[in-house]
Amino acid sequence: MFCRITSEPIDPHEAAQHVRSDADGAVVLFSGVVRNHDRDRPVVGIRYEAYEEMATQALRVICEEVASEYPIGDIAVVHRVGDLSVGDVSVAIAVAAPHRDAAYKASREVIERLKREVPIWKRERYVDGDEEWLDGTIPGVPGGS
Amino acid sequence: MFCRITSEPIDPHEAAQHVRSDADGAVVLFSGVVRNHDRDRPVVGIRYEAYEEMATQALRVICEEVASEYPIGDIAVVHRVGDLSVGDVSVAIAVAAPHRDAAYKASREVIERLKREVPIWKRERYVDGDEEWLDGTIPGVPGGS
Amino acid sequence: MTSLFFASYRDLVGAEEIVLDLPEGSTVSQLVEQVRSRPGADALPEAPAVAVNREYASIDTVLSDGDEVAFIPPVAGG
Amino acid sequence: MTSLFFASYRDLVGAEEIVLDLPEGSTVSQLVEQVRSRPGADALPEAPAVAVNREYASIDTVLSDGDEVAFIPPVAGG
Repeated sequence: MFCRITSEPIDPHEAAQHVRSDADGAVVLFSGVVRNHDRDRPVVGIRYEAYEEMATQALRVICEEVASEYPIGDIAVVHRVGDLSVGDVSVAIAVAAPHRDAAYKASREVIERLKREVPIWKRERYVDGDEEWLDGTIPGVPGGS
Repeated sequence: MFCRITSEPIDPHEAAQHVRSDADGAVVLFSGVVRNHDRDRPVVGIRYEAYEEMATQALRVICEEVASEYPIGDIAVVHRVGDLSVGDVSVAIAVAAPHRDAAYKASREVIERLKREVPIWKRERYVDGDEEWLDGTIPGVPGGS
Repeated sequence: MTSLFFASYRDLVGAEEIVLDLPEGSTVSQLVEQVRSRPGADALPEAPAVAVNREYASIDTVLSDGDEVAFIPPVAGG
Repeated sequence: MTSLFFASYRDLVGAEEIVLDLPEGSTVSQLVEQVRSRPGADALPEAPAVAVNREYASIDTVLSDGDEVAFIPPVAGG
């Protein structure tokens, strides 16, 4: 298991290397990439910010729980922070498993939970010079409504 | 769209490069890898064989149909033929899309259809020296039962 | 017309390719029958999946001179 | 105890970190009230998501000396 928040450029294929094993017949690699538009508004980049110590810990919990839920070999997740440009990879998730069904499902579960639970935020920069923090998801809190 | 049957080793990351575009925020890369066991029997390798001209054409049809079914940017599929060892990549499927949901679903659809429709066969080689053609799926044929 | 055999079917038939001359108007089904009459080849299914000119085709398809008929064992890519 | 502010909440509060001394037995809710009484910070929600010592915690959590209380805006990773 490999879970990191990093300010360095992400090479998704390194994440895939982390999970490779001769027992696994399927590897699903998801890359999130900064795209040049958001709901039709032209985007030049995104600044990602994280509560790093907590985010790393939250990623680890997600990976452990997903690994216990699906018959998979290993998971690696790397999320970038700092100023990213269009085309830069913001997150890479690699899952290896003996069979593809578990690899796809576990991969999807990790990215969905990451987006709902991990303390990371993004501020989009637009072509017109404007910037704004994007609306996110209120994380589930014990005892919360 | 990039669809190939190849006898050369596959680099999955090349497939991912084929589909990259600034408009796409999600890339899902599936790799099928020769694993060291099949239903508990130790495997040393797999020989893949294809009806190459037809397989290439069938892959292209699948990619076109999946691309018209889901809002995605691009798809690349490469399937290997010849003698593969444990750890070698047999197939790589890359899908880029503006949003992740379509990328995951299209990726899954391509691999499922590939396994049901494309004229490719595999012969497993076992540690004990035995070999056998693996049971496959009878492809759907027009007017067939 | 040319018949092609792959994987386990090639092993059964003992050939990758057989060229047969069938009368005008013959169907895939009749071609299969001819092929199955060869030694060893009777282990082929009576109605295997076939592709005519690289597209899956029904066993009732009428064949023309020069058609390429592939006998397709259950597929197992991926 | 130390309060941490990220992203849009940091912009509202105008600080990354505020150290406050609250009476023994105070809750997260009381800490939030204190913070919201600062100029500008009243734009924070009355019951924001918080993490105490890096785990999500309820607004009723009783705080101890040295706790790290992070105010967590709606998350948007990926």
